[in-house]
Amino acid sequence: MAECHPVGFQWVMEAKARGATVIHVDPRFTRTSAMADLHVPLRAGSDIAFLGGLIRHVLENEKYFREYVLAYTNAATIVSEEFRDTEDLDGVFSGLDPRRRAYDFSSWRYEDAEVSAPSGLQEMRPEERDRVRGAARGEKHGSGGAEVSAGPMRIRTDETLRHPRCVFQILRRHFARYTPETVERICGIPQETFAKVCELITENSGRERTTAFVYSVGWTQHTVGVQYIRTAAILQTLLGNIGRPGGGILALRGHASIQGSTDIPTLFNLLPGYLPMPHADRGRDLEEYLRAETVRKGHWGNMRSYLVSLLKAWWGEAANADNDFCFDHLPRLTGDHGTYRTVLAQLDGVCKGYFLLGENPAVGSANARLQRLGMAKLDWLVVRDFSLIESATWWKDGPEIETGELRTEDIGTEVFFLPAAAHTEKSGSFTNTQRLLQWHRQAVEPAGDARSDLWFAFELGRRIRAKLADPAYRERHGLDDVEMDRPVLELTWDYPTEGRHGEPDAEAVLAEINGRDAAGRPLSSYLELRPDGSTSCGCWIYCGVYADGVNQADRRRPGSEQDWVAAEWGWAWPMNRRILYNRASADPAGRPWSERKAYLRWDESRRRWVGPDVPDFDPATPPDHEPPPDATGPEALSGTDAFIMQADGKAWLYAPSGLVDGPLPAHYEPQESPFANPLYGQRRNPVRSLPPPGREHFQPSDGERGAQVFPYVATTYRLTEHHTAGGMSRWLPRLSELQPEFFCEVSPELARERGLEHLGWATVITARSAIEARVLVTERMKPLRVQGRWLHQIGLPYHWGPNGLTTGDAANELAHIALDPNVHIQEVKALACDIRPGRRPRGRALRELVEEYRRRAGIDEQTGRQM
Amino acid sequence: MSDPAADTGYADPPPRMGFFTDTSVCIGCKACEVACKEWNAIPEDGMELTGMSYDNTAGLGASTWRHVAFVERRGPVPAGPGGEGGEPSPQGAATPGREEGELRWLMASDVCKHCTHAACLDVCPTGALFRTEFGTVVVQEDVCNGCGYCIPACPYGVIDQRRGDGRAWKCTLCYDRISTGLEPACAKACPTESIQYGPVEELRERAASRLAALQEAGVRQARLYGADPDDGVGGAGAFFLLLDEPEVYGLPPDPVVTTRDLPSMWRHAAVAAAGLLGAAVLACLTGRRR
Amino acid sequence: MGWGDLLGRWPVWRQLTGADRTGRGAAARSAATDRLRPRTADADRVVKSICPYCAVGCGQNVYVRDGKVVQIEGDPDSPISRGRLCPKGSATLQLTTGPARETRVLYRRPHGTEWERLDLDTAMDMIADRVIKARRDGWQWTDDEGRRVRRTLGFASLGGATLDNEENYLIKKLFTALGAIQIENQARI
Amino acid sequence: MSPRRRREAGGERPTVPAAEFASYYGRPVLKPPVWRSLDIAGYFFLGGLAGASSALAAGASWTGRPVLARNAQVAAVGAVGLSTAALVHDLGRPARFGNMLRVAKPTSPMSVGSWLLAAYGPLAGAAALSTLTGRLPRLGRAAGTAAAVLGPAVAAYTAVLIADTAVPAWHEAHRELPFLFAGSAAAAAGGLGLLTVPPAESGPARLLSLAGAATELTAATLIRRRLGLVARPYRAGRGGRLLRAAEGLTLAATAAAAAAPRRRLPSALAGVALLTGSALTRFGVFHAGVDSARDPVYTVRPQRERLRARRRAERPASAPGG
Repeated sequence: MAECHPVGFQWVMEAKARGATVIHVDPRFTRTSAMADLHVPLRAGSDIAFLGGLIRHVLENEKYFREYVLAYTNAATIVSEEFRDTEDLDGVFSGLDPRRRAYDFSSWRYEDAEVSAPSGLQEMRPEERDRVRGAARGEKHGSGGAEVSAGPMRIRTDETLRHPRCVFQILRRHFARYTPETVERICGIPQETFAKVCELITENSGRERTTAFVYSVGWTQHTVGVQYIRTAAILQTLLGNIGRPGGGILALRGHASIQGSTDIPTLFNLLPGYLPMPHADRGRDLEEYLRAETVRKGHWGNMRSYLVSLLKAWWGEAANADNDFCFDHLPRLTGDHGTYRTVLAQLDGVCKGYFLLGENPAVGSANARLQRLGMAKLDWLVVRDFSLIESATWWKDGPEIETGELRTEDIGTEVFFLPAAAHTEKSGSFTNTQRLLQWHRQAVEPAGDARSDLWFAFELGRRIRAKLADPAYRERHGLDDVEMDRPVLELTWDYPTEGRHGEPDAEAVLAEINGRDAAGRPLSSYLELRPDGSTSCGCWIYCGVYADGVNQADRRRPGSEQDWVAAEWGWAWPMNRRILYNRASADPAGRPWSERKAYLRWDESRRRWVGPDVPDFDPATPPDHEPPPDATGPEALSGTDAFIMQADGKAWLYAPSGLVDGPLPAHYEPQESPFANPLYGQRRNPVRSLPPPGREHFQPSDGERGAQVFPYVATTYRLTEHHTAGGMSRWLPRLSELQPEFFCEVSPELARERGLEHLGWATVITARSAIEARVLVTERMKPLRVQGRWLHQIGLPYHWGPNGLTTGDAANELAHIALDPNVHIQEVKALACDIRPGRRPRGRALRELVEEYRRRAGIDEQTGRQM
Repeated sequence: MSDPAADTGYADPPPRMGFFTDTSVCIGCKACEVACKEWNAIPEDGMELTGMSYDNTAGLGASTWRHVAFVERRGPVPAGPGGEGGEPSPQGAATPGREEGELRWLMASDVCKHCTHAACLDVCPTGALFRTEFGTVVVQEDVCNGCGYCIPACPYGVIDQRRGDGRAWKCTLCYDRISTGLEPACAKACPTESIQYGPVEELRERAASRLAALQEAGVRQARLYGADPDDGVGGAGAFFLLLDEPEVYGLPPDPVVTTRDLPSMWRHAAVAAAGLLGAAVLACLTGRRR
Repeated sequence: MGWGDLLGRWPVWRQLTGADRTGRGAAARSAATDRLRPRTADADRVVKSICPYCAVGCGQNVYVRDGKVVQIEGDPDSPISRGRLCPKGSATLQLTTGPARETRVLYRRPHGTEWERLDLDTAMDMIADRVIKARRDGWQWTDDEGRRVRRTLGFASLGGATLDNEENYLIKKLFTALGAIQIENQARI
Repeated sequence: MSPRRRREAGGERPTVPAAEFASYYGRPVLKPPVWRSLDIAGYFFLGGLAGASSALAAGASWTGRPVLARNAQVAAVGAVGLSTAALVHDLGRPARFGNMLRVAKPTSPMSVGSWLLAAYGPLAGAAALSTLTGRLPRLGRAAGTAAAVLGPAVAAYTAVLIADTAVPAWHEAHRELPFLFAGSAAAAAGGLGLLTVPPAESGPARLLSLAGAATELTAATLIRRRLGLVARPYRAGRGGRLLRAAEGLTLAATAAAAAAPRRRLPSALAGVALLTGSALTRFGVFHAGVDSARDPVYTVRPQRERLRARRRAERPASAPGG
C-alpha cells in the first residue's frame, strides 16, 4: 500500500501512530513491509492456505464474534444434503462435470431452497449453464449477492450452530486441514510467525476492536483470485469486521476511475450498475431476463426498475412498454468475450477493428506477444493516448519485428493514433477505490488535435449516426439491413457542447447517468426508480449524484470543516453511503457493539437510524421489524438483515450461488507451480479458464516431467515511481529518473545459485518468452522453506516496454492467459520460471531459446491443461 | 542561540522556519523529490540504475534538492506491536547464512540543512548566497557567478554546480512559497508527514517529543540529528530524526562549520604573510650586506 | 536613476550603512529576490481537480495563468489526501504539460513503414467508416445455434480505467447500441 | 550481505579496519570541489608568485637591485594577470566576474581575496609600469611599496581560501597551509629571481627561496605528522605523488642554489626547479584535498572519533545523579 498508494497509506501511518498494528503479507519486502510491525513473506499463490489457516484458528479457538455471526451471517443456515465438500471429494466440490470442466451448482444450495423455481440458472440445461458461467456472471455481484431461492424465503437454520450441515459446521470441517503445519508447508511461513499473526488479528477483532484487510491485484491476479477475496470475506465476517468502522476488506485499485469503469462498465458482461448483459440463453426478452437475474429479497429485487430506467436513458422515447423498452436493442452474450478472448478472436480473424482508449496491452496485458500478434491481424486499430505507447508502434519497432516473426511491410493493420486530452483539459468524474465520485473541472482546452474521450465517443457516434441516416451513404455501402441500425439511430445522442472544440458537456452526461423523472427532473435516489418507464437512469447505483440538479460529485466542503466521515466531499454510491452494510456496526437491537466502535444506532425517540453516515439500510426500519411473509424485494428485509443486497439479507460465509468454482475457497496451486498441492489430490482450480489449445503453451508443474526446468516463482508488481504499463510515467523525466531501468529482484542465495551479479543482467524464461533485466540482489527477497525445499522467488516490476525515456523488456511477455473462471483475470502473480545470468538472445535466437526450453521441459499442446 | 535572521540585518524578522524530517515515518515514495523538482523546475538529473536499493537519485546536488536514501540493513527490531521493542522478530531467524537481526529498510529524505552557521553562505564572495528573513539560506540565481566556493565549504555535501549552467544550486526552502505563507513543495506533498515544515523552535519541540515517544516504544536506535543548537553548525534549520548512525544515511556524524576556524586561519595567514614580507625584506637587506 | 540610487543598490554600501555588516543577509539581497513571488500567486484561476493516476483519488489544485497550467499540487481541502500527493501525483504538471505529449493525429496506412500526418476531421471520418464496415462484417443476428444475439464481433475496445465515468458511459452506450460486446477495460486485467 | 553493501569508495583504502566504518554505499559525504586544477591550483601558484615577487621587488628596489626589482615587478604583474584570468576562466558564469565586488565579506576568503586582488593588481601594475616606462617614479615606488605589503597577503590568503572549506585535508591543515603557501610563494619568487636575474643581483632571491623552501618543507612535514588519517592524501594518491615530486625538486634546487651561488646555469636550473616545485606543491595540495573529499572515510572517521572523544569527556561530567 505504501508502494502503490502512498497517499492512502497516510491513514495507515496515522492508525499506527495511534497504536494500530500493521501486518504486511507479501512475497516481497516492500516499502509497506518497511513500515509494518510484522512482515510475513509467503509463497506467491498460497494466500488461500494462509487465510484458511487463520479461519481454522478462529473457528477452533472460538475466536469468532458469536453474536455478530449469529445475527448477520448465514452461519446457522442448513445446506442441502446433496452438497459434498472438497473434504469428501479430494479437492473438488459436488457437481463437477469433468468432461465439461464445470460445476453444476444445484447441490450447493441451502436446504429447502426451492430448486424447482421457474427461473435462474437452476432451470437451464448444463450446456447453457456453461455458457452463462463463461460470461462472468459472478461479476454482476459487484454490488450485491446472488440468488439463493426463487420462491418465498424458507431458510432452515440452527441457531446453536451444531447441525452437521449448517454452514458453520461445514466451515469447520472444510478448514480443519488448514493447520499451522499445513500453512507452513504450503506458504513457507514459519509456525511461530503464523501464530503471531493469528494472535494479532484475533486480539484486534470483536466488540471493541476491528481489523481491516487491504488487498490489491496481488489477490485478484490468480486462477483462483475471486476465492482469495472470498476467503478474506469469510474470515472478516467471522470476526465481525464487516460494516463497521475500521473493518472491511478494502480493494486498493490502481487507476483513477477503475472502480467507475466497473460501475459504469466498459466490460463485456455488464451493463451500468452491475446489471448483467443479456445472455442468449436467458435474455430472449425482458421478462426472461428479469426472471433469470432478479432475486426475490433485498434491493436486487427491484432490478426491473433499474433496467427499464437504463433502457429509457439510452433509447428515450423509442423505449416503451410495448416494445419491451427496447430490450431487444441490447446485444447478447454467448460466453466469455473478455479481453483475452478478444485477442484470440483477433488471431482468428473474427475481430477486425480495435479501440485502445488509454490502455497499453502490448506491455500491460498477459502474454504481451500474443497481444501484438493479435493486433497484427487487425484491419484497423485506433489508439488514443498521451504519447506513442508500445501498443501504437509495435508494427514499426515491436519485439516481433526484431525477432523476425513480423515484418512491417507485411502487416496490414491500419493504425490511427489520436492524442488524448488530460484530466486538466476536460471535466468529468472519477470514482475512486472507495466508491467515491469526485469531479475534476476543466482547467484549459486541450492543445492541437488532443480531445477528450467524451468528445471522441460523442463525435464518433454522431458521425456514424449521420452516415447511417444518410440514404446515399447506405446505398453506396450496401447497407440494406435497417433493423440492424435501429439501436444506433434511436439512441439518445444529443448533448450540449461547449468550448473551442465543441466538447460535450460532461455534466449533461452525468445528469443522464443520474436519471430523471417523467417531468425531466433529476432523481435523488435509486429508490425513486420505477419499472414502468416513467423514470430514466443511466446507472442506478449512481442515482442521486445529480440530486436537485446539483453535481454532488463536485461537492468540496473542506475536510477540516467536517467530521471524519466527511460526507459532504464528493458523493459515494449508493446514496452517498461511505461504509457499506453499516447496519452491522450496531447489534441486532440497534445499539453500537461498543462505544469505541460506534457508527450507526437506532434512535427510538426519532424512530430512525442515526450516525455520521447515511445508513445502508432503510432509515426508518426498526431493529425488531419482521417483514410480512409474502414481501419481496427491499420490503422482505427484516430489521436485522444488515446485508441488504444479499438475497437472504445475510453475509455469506458459504456462497450457495454466485461463484462458478465453489461455494467455499480451497487452496489450489497456480496454473504453473513448482509444487504439488499437499491438501488435495486436485492440484489446480478444476474449472479455471484456459485458452483453446494452439495459441499458448503452458508449463509442467511439480510432479510432471520437465517441471524442474522452471524451478522458481516470479511475481509481477508495480513500483511507487511508475504507473501500470508506463504510459503515464515512462515518458516523464521526473518519474523515469527515479526508476530508470527494468530490473528483477533476487535474493543473495538465488544470485549465488545461478551466478547472478548485482547490477548485471539476467534472463528470465517461461514457456512463452524470455526477457532480460538488470539484477538487484537484495536481502529483501527471502528464500522460503516450502514442502521441505528452498524456494526462490523473483520480483518483476511490469512497467517497462521498449518505448519512452526508460525502457526495458515487459514482464508480461512471460505471463500466460489461464484465467480465473469467475472474472477472467489472468494469473500474473505466480509464474514458474527459470533465470540465468546474462542478456537474452536477440533476433531469431530469442524464439529458439524459448523453443529449447519447451523441448527440455517436454512441453506440448496438452501440457498444463489437465483438470 | 541567536536568531540568524536578526544577526544578518533583518529588523523584527518572522520566526525562523525550517524542516523536521522524521525518517521513522518515511515510506520512501520520493514525492518530495518530484514535488520539489516540479515547483522549482529543476532539470532531470541522470537516468542511471545505481543498484543502491531503490535510490537512483544517489545524492543531493545542483539538480536534486531532496534526496531519499534507501538503506537495507540488519539491526535490532524497531517498535514491536504493543510497544515492546528489541524482541527478535519471528521472521528474522529463518534464512541460514544470513546475519542475525531483522532486516530494516531505512528511508530518509535528505535536504539542505539551512545551518545556523552556514559555511556556504559565509564563504560566498558575491552575496549570491544570503540569509532570508526566515533564517533560511538561499542562492540568488541572478547573482551567483559560479565561483564554486560554496561547494567544498558545505560540510554536508549539499550544494553543487549545475553542469551547463555554471551556477550553484540547492534547496531554497521554497523561499518564494514561504514568503506568502505557503509551505515548501516537498513538505506539502509528503504523504506521511515525514517532512514537517514550521517554526524551528516548534519543530525542535515536536522532534524532542517524537524522539521520546519512540524511545519509550523501545526504538533505541532513534536519535535526532541537527537539532542541537550547540552543534558544529549552531543547529540546522532542517534537522532529522534518524534510526541509525548519520553516516549510514550519508550524513557526516559531527559536522562543523568551517568558518568557525576562520579567525585562526586568518591569524596564521597573517603571520605567514608577514613572515613572507619580512623574509623578502630581510633577504634584500642581508644580500646587501654581503 | 541617480548615482545615489545606484550606490544604494550596491550591497557593500548597504553593508556599510545598514544593519547587515557582514553582508550575509539583508544587504546581499538582489532586486530580483525582492520581487520574488510564487507563481501560484499570479494564477488567474485555481481549478479543482482530482489526481489521474491511482484510485485513491487525491484532490488537486490546478493553477492556470494566461490559459496555461503553471502548477498542480495537492488540494488541502480533500479529506482523502489532505493536500498530499505521491511522486506520480506530484509529476502531474509534467504529465499534462510536458513535451512527451503528442498533440497531432498520426496515421499508419496498411503495410506502411512510417507514420503520416492526418487531420483530425479526416481521421474521425475514416474511423466512422471503418466501424460501420467492421460492425457489419462481424454482424450476427443469431449464433451458430440459432439463438438471437443481435450483435457484432467485428470490433472491440479496451480501455477506460483512466477515463471519466461520463466517457465510459458514452463509450458503453454507443458501442452497445452498435451491437459490440467485446468492450473491456483494465478492470479485467 | 549483498555485494554492494560496505563497498567503499575507489582509491586508497584506509589503514584502519573497514569494519567499523559505515557510509552510504561508499559515496562521498562531501561534494568535491568543482574547480579545475589547472585554473585554481595554477591561480594559487601564480598568486603566490606574484605576491612574493612584489615583496621581493620592493626590497630589491629599496636596496638598489634594479634588475631584480624590475623582473620581479614584471613577474608579479604577469602572474597576477594570468592568475586573474585563470580565476575568471574557472567561473561558471565568467561574465559575472564583477559580482566578486558586490559585497565585502570578511567571512569569505574569496571575497577578501577579490578585494585584495582588486587593490593589489593595479598597484602591482602601476609599479611595473612606472619602472618600465620610467614615468612617475615616486608614485611607482609608492605603488610598489603598497604592492609589497599586499603581495604576501595575496600569496597567503589562498591557503585560507582552501582551508576554509569542509575538505578534510585542507581544513585540518589550516594552521600549516598558510605557511606552506607563503613558503612556496617565496620559493617561487626566489626561483624566478634566480632564473631571470644575473648572479650579481640574485642574492636576495636565493636567500628568499631558501627561506621559502625551508618553510614549505617544514609546513608539509608538519601537515603529514599532525593530520593523522587525513594526512594520507598528502602521502598517497595523486596529491602525494605531486607533493613528493615538489619536495624533491625543491630540495634539489635548494642544494643547487646553495652549492653554486655564483654560477648562472645552476642558479637558473635551481630557479626552474623552484618554480616547478612551487607549482607542483599547489597542485599536490589541490589534489590531496579533492581526494580527501571524495573518500567518505576522511570525513566520517575523524568526526566519529571526535564524537567519541567528546562523549568520553562528557560522560564523567554528567555521571552524577545517573
